[in-house]
Amino acid sequence: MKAQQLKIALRNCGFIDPEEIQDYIANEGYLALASSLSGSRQAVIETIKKSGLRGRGGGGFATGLKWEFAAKPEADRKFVVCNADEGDPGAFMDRAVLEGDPHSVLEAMAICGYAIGADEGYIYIRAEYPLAIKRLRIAIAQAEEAGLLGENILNSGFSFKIKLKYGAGAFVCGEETALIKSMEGHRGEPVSKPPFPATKGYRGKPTNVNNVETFANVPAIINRGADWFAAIGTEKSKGTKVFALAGKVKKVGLVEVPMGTTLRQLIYEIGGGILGDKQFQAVQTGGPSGGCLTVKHLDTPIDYESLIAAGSMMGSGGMIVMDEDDCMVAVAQFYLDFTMEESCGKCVPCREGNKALYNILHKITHGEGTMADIDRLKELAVVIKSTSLCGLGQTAPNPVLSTINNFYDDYVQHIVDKKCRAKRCRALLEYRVVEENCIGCGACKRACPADAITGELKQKHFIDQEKCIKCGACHQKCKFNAIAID
Amino acid sequence: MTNDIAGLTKSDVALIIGSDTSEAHPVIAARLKRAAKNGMKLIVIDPKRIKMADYATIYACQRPGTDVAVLNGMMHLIIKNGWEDKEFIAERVEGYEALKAEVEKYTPEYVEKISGIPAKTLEEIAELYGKAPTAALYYAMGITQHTTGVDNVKSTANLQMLCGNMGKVGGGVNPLRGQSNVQGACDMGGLPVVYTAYQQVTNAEVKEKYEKFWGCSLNANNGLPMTVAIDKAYEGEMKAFYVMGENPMMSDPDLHHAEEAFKKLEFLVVEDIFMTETAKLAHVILPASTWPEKQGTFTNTERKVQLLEKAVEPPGEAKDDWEIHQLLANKMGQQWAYTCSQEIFEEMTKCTPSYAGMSYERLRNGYGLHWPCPTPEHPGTPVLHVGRFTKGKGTMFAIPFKEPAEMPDAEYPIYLTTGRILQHFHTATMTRKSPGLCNLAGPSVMVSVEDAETMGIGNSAKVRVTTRRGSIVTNAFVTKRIPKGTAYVPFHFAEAPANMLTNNALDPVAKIPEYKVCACKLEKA
Amino acid sequence: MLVTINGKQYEAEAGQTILQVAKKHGLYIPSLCYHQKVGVAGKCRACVVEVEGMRGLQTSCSVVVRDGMNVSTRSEKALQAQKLVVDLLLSSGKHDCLSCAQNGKCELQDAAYYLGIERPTLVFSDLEPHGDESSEFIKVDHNKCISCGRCVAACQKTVTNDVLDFGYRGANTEIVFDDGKLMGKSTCVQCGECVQICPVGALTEKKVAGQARYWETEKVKSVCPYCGVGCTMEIHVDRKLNKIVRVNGDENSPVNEGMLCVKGRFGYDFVDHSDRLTSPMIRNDDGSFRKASWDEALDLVATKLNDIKVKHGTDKIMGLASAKVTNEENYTFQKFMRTVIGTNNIDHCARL
Amino acid sequence: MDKVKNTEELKVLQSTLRKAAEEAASSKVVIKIAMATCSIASGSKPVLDFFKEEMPRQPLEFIIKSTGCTGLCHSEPTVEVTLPGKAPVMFGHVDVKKAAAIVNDYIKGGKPVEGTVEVCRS
Amino acid sequence: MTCSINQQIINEKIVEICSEFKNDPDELIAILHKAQGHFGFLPSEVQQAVAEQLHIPVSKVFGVVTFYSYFTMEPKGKYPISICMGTACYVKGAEKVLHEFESKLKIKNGQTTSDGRFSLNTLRCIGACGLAPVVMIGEKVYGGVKPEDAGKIISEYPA
Repeated sequence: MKAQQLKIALRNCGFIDPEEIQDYIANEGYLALASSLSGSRQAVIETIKKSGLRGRGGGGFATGLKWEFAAKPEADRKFVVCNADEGDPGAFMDRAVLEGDPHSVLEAMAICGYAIGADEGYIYIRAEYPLAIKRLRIAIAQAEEAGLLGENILNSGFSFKIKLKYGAGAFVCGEETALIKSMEGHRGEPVSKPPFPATKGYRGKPTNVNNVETFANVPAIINRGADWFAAIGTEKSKGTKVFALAGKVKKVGLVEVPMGTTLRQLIYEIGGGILGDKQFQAVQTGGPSGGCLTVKHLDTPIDYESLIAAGSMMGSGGMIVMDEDDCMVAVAQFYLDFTMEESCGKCVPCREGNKALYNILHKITHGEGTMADIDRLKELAVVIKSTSLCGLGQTAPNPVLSTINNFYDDYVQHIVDKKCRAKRCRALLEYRVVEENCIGCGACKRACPADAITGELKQKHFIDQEKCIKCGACHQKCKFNAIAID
Repeated sequence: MTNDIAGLTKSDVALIIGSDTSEAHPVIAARLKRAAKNGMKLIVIDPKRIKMADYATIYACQRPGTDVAVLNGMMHLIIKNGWEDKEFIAERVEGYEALKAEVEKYTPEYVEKISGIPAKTLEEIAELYGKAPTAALYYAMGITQHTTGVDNVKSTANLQMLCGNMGKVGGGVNPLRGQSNVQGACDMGGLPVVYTAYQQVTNAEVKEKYEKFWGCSLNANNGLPMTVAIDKAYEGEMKAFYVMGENPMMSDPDLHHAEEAFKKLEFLVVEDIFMTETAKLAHVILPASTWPEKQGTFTNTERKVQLLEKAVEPPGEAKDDWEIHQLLANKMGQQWAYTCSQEIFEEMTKCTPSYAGMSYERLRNGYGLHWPCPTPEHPGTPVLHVGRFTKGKGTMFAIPFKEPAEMPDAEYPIYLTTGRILQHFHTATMTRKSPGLCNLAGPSVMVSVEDAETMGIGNSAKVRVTTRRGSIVTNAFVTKRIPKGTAYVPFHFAEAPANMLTNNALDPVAKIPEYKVCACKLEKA
Repeated sequence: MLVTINGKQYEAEAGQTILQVAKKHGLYIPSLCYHQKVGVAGKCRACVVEVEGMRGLQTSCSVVVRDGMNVSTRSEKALQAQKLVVDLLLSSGKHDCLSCAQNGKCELQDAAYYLGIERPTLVFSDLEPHGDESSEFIKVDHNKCISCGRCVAACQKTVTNDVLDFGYRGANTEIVFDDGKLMGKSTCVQCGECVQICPVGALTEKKVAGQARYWETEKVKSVCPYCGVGCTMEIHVDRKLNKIVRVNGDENSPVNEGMLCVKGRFGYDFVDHSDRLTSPMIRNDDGSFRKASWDEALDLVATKLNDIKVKHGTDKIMGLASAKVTNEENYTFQKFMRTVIGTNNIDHCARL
Repeated sequence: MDKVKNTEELKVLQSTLRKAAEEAASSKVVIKIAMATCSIASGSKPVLDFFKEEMPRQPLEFIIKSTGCTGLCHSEPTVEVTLPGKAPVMFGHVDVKKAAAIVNDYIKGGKPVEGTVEVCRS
Repeated sequence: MTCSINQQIINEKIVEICSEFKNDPDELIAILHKAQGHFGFLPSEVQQAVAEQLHIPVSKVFGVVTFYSYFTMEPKGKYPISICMGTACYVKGAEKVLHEFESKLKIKNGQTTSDGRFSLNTLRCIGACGLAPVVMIGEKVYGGVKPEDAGKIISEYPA
């Protein structure tokens, strides 16, 4: 049977008008809040625990347990925080939910507030999402007007307010302690846990942080029951997961599938296969914290544990498909460039270690690597993972390790043969004149910024490899397919 | 200080009045700022918006010389609202009724008229201070260097007794003393009316004790304070001065007057480390050693005696001051035979009750001892007046507000106030021999943005500051921290000496000059 | 409670961290960001150890000991991690130990030595010189900075001057003064707390360059000669040259907790200034001064004072004691005035 | 919108709204245009404007809604049309020209238009 | 907008913005967003004014401004061009698109053209991966951009 999508978190996305609260209410909206308020706080937590919902932001921590931790301590103030600082390159699930169904998140936050004993909620959202911000603002105003947020909701005695806080472009703020720092107006530097936010979070008070997709699941779970939800998915990973399917796949898009669906089903059945029917090479999951999986992993069921066993991770749901034209060493370098830029700089292994990894990868993609560098990469990666302060550093080397494990030959080729099979590493390319095609028009010679091309008009031209800076200008200019890239 | 430095973070509220703490006492300032960051409430009252104000819960800008009015105003509100410590007043204090009657008329509105502090601000200050479980008060020369210096000091004590802030950790009246061993110099009897540990020279019993201890007969009359002695010298009545490690030709008020006085002396001996402005007038100069060149003790602002060890040899023939005193005494017929400072210390502890329990060994084995430390087992006394005042009951004084001796007028419309800056120390004898410190800060007059505009000057412009006594030209430092109508000149710089300008009007009791207020005019130079 | 470290049992107190217990018993664990004064930062990660029953490596500066805890600071895994972290710091900076003022007192050097790192093994591209010598007394070398954050914490939490913070991020993270100004142009008051607490040679005193190094100086305890706070200090002396090389605040002093101000820390140059008075001087009739022997000068003083005493009376002589000399010297001075001259005319500038 | 005072009121409101939506679906043409960031970036705004301008000219009762992301990034801009009593049909890569075809051929004529997209509903 | 903004105007605006957030230092990032929205960038004068108004060290403000990539201390071009460097865009050739913009505008990533019209920046995934590679100019998003489109896109923005 062909794999099917199953929409829980995305149940309303694309179907209702996000700027009309009536549309949401017509679709069971705020019923879950109403029914939660009529029961005990503990009952809500039990339901979430029983459902088996786990954090969709990447870590996969049991949501119900997290709520229970935050519910426990006595405090004059508590906070519910929605992490909408979606920063994984290649992931846009949260944006889609916030733009398409903002009320589901608001409702879930209120339910969480009730469960843990908080009456204030914050949504920490990327400033780069203006439309999501606009729709959230509208949704909050409408919910307040309808009395579904604010003072004494539905005459239950429970009050809950939600405010927005903006991120300002720091990936590390997806880490909950860094996010809290940022909410407090500081540099988004993580702090070591314990204490956990559940005991000491925003403004030093117990704080529960969940991401957008996690929250979006909550009203559905309350409405349809923990058992319904727990029946979906695998033994340890319940429910569905939203993925942003992107890269070299035919049907790029946002999909939601039951946990346990295989990568192959997702890429070929739902995604329609590889763009241009090229050869599948790799699929990257988990963003910069994840890894690149290969053909042999295609039948891996998508769940938290299986992905980790395969050397990657669930992450927040970015899924980038790569074909034969992608160089996996360069991809590793791309991710390291990202983590290097986005490291907060607080701890040494992440700040300097990822830069060291990047430097070695740079050497390799520029034909200056040695086989010893591969061992060095592995050694560094292991120490960075084991000594970094926060999740960002602890997972940053994953793209390197997974590409070394799964695409070892690519590394060897770059180092030993000084070649890049995918022709993505410019320094390893050789531009050569295809004599039989060259008519001696001189276009390439004029385009060459390094004066590396010689040849008289109407004569065959020649590229001096010593001088060539591999900019590709000649290749672009040539209208006769007379410049080949090796 | 009645309290110790380590305990100063233990207050709920701290009031700084008349102390530019971060400039003059930077390390205490650091601790107060830190405490303020960690939740202690800080109130700053000063004519200048000093750096400490940036860390304050409330800052109030007062007109110079109005401290009594401000403190009376606070007490007025505290009593009116019933925030005073009734139990403390009943058990430990006398003179409360008189104080209460005196402060009656210092309503916030009345105080606003005198001090310029808005009535509402004073109310906020009084409430914060009056309701605090424990509040400490810090002051420096901003309180004492007035013709009402004693009144000001007594008013601070009134306030602290009223609120029951005496004799407990985190409270106290805490004058921040300005020189490394100014406390010790006083403790050692470097004053005209007392022997060591404040034993009165006019007390026959004390005199007898010392005559026996030193084996000689002693003068039964009070001596003269410095400020008076200079006036007498000016009048030709004093004949000789022996000056050790001081530079009155920079630090005295109205320097023209002082110079005349010194020039009239028959004989002037100066014992110092540099050719100071005063040494230049001497008949004989005796070269002394300085701080790292000798062993000895300093007593700091919290009454803690600490030991200095010798680090380097003095230059040339320079000698330790005690050694010079001994040589001279012996030239004059004595048989002093100290071989080291430790022997002197041991002798001193025998006639000085508050130091009696101290020894070099004890000082070396820890970080000093707070006096009083009467016995070798006594741990020292970080906080004074616990349980009872040293003298029994604490006395409150009814103190009416008086204006400073010289007030601005049409001719001299600006308040002039003087003090220190961070990078230099006192008469700058030492700090101006440090090229680095000199590069960091030189002479200047701080003027308000408004007054600078009136004069049409900007930063670093030359400004002439003139009072009835003299005139200096220096660089303008235009700053928002100074209120309109006030100017501030640091007194460290011989080329623009603030004390050419200051008024030598004295407090009638303490004989302290009114360095903090006089009238001047500012002109573009 | 008892804690086992590297197979041996040690006494520990509740609330102590592994690092504190180790330090107390003289066991070395490389650690670069922790300082008793500014507390746990958890930044350098050089102090990682293995703890039985805990997954992965633990930072010993942050893990509080439990009774019976079994810690290994030198397991293969811990050592490998410690070594690589220190290697990263050595590799990513430019630590020219030979000319560094901190040589011999550098905590990075100590760690490298302990771990047997002879030279950095990782390649970071050539670092541009990146320093700041704009401050009067303090030299900043960003290439030696390991971003441990001690100076920042000290500036914000200890001396509370709020000048330093971290700017930028990732590998570009660096300490900044105010809004990225040069140190000398910033509101820095040059108290030097940052210099004293810097574990490496990133913040050093300009004046010590080329002078006797740490291990060559004798450390003498003293008290600051300036204001009345009485900060205790450690004077570093080059005995051979009879010269003060450096002054540090005494970290254990309850008065100043290691802090000093710009004067106390850097204003010692007057001591060996060429203008110091080195011999007694007597004024000539024309107002100039001539050098004299102690004998001659003191004879003159004794004669003059005696004469005036006899001619005008003891109370015509005034003595000025000093707030800048020791208790002992003030004592002998007032004793001199009272017993030898016979007057109570003694005062000093306490009021001035 | 008035304040919903209690759970009962919410439930009543819910069924009212649902009924209204069902009635509308059985009697009106419902047009949903995806208006998420990527839809807008692919050009959905002029398509929305076109429908808003064009539909009132038709002798039909209709509702136009803008929605969030349909997840069909590969086919944006997308437009979903539900004719009374019929299953919804999703059109992909809709530009103004194709929108005109949808109005003329599908909505008015009931004839299929090229370029529909399969949609998952749950 | 020029670099030299009158200090008084800055102070007034900052006082207004900060008081909107009750001078709460917790709201520093929101305040900086607003200030950048108003002034276009966050020069030293703005940071000083914010620090003063919130009673926090200016080093703290600077630390925050330089930490977050959204904040800039340099004025941006009239038409700020942002090239998405998210993974999806990267694998679909965003680097080449960037190079083409660089060579067409004769500036490097992070710079502004001398006439102040265009500035060029990369950013990390704007969540429009379905359209990769993506280029944003102001609020307008261009999807499926090929290197050869650069010239045409630039020409949409006249002087």
